[in-house]
Amino acid sequence: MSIAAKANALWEYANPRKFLATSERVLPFFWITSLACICVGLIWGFFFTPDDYKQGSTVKIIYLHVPAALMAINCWLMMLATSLVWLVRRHHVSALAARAAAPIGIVMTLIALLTGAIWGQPMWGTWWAWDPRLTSFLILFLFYLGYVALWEAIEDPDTAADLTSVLCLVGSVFAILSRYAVNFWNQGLHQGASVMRAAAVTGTDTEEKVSNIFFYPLLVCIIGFVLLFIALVLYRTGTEIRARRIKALMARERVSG
Amino acid sequence: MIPDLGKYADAVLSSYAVSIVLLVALIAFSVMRGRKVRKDMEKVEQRMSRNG
Amino acid sequence: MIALLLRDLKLAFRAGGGFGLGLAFFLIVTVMVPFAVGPQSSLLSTIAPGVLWLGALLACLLSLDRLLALDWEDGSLDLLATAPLPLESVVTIKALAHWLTTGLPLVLAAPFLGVLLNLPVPGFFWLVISLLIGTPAMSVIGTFGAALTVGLKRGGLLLSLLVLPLYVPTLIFGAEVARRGATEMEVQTPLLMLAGITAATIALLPFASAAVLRINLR
Amino acid sequence: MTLTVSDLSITRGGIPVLEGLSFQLRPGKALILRGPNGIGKTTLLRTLAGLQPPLEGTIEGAEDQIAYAAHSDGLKPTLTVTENLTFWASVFGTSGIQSALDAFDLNELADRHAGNLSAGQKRRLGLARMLVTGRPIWMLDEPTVSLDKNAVQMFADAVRAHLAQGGSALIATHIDLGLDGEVLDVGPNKAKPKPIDDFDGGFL
Repeated sequence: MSIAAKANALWEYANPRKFLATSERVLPFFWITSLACICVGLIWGFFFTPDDYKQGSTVKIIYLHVPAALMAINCWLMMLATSLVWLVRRHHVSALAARAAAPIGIVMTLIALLTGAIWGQPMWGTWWAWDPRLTSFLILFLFYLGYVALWEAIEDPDTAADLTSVLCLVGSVFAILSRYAVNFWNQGLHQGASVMRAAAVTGTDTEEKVSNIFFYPLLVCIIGFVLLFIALVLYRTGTEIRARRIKALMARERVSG
Repeated sequence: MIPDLGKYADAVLSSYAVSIVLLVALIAFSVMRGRKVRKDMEKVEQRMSRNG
Repeated sequence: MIALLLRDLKLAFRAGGGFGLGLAFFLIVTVMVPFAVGPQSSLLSTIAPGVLWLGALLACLLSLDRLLALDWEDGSLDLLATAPLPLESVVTIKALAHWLTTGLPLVLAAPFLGVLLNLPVPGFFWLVISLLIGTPAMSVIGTFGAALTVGLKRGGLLLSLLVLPLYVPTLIFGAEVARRGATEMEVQTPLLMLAGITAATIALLPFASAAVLRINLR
Repeated sequence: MTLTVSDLSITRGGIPVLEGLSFQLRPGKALILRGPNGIGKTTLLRTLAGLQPPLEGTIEGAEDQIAYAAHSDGLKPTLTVTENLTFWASVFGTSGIQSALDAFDLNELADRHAGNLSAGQKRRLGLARMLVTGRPIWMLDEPTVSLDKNAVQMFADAVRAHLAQGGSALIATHIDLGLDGEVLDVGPNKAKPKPIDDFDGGFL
């Protein structure tokens, strides 16, 4: 199959019926693998990794903190992408996927913030510090809240999809601006995002690395969170599609009845 | 069973508890709403097909 | 276009137009601060730039829900949208009128309120400059929020929830300029960032506001 | 300028409400829209005015020709009659509100605040606003609501004067105004729902 044909085939899933049928088929796989990965990763990390010489046993928190933080940001990126698809191609499934993803993003942001605070208490000696990274996540959390509130407030589903999509675009720009602003405003305590850095993986960066022994279970956890995110988005998008169909059917009943 | 977490046991255990509770709540809430909406849709569809 | 601006200004200044409400709110918030944190002048002078910036921001926010809602209710927006005037200009003019009736008075009042809060002498100049540069961005961003929520019955609270996160960069850089100015530190970097954000929002955001307004008028 | 609508379908809140609508509106004529509440008369007017996109079909001759008035009259109570009219005249780039003041007998009220006018006077001002836009096609949505018998007569006269000058009007109303033109009963053009097992149709 040529690339163009493949791309065309991808758009087929914008058909709600096809989306529902396909997601129903693949969902069990995602549920099972995601839960398996998270269980394996967390048990491995919790029971079978040593304590860090500096952070002690609190290092075990990264198996939750880092994947949740990654998903919190990637969830917003996914919403941005699906919002663009909705604005350009008018596929309802795309807009509904963005709506379905937002609460997942809220929970992920909340996990990242809470585990961060719990970790910060013994490490920095305070529950909360106005560190740029923490502050950015707090701002991201506010953006999520506004986005969800706007969806809830508007009755007409197409108008809601349009307005939230524009808000998502504008919000993304301002979220990035806020990130820079916050960085400038306070240089911060938080260590750099060392996990994904090549130096950390190869172990050459001795200063801020997450060494291999912690990295592999963390990787399993990240994969698990990604799979869980996919499963939740597919499942919740299905729910949104059905809710939207109920609304359309009821409206039609009113018009004809 | 539980490894020695030293003086940070509270921090580690509470962050695991908080995260797992939040994740389970998210999944449970999603599934509950999903089931309900699915049932509602079937009801509405049946009513529509009966009434033409 | 000038006609629209003049009409909005006239409406604001006539009875019931709401001009001065933001100013009064700014005054009251500033007066309440010492009651909340205590009257020590050293503490007050430290927090003065931030408090004044926050007060100005909230006063700005207060008047946003009237920005488009009145024209929406009486159907003026429908006729404006079918007029030869592009909707992008309409929202820009609306933002300008909001700035002239709310933002500019706040800028002019800020130094007097600075006296109440013991703002250090070198801070006055930079407070006015930072507000002068920052408040237009607040009006433009606020217009976007007002356009988003214009058709909603309980839009007021939602409007704040949507607009406040968008105010974060402006607040951070603006208050930073005022704070650094008050302590006689270098202000160039945050000032440039503040000016950049204001310029970019004025140039780009009206397109988003107009698009959103069109969707809401459907 | 003739407004030609062919095979128009329109939606409200994503649901098709009217289908296969075709008509013409010639200069000097009025077209009265009639039909039960909620059938989509307002949606039709808004679509013709270009405020929302049609689902299917074409609209010709509407571009920059239409002055649309919703249920509300778009007047600012704290501005005077003259100020209200001058504003709309300059927004639409027309000059001189004197003819509008003359046409609707508003000269004596010119300096009164719009908020102090009676309902009938307000309605006349609302129509004068239509006139200063300089647009030939008026679209009026339930313009006689809250008007007494006399005021309705005055309103009908005003529209008649507009028609006599080569303008046209599309009016959604329930009462007979005795205008020169046709009545379009939109009831028969009501959209029929698509079969419900057509999943995507339910999304449109």
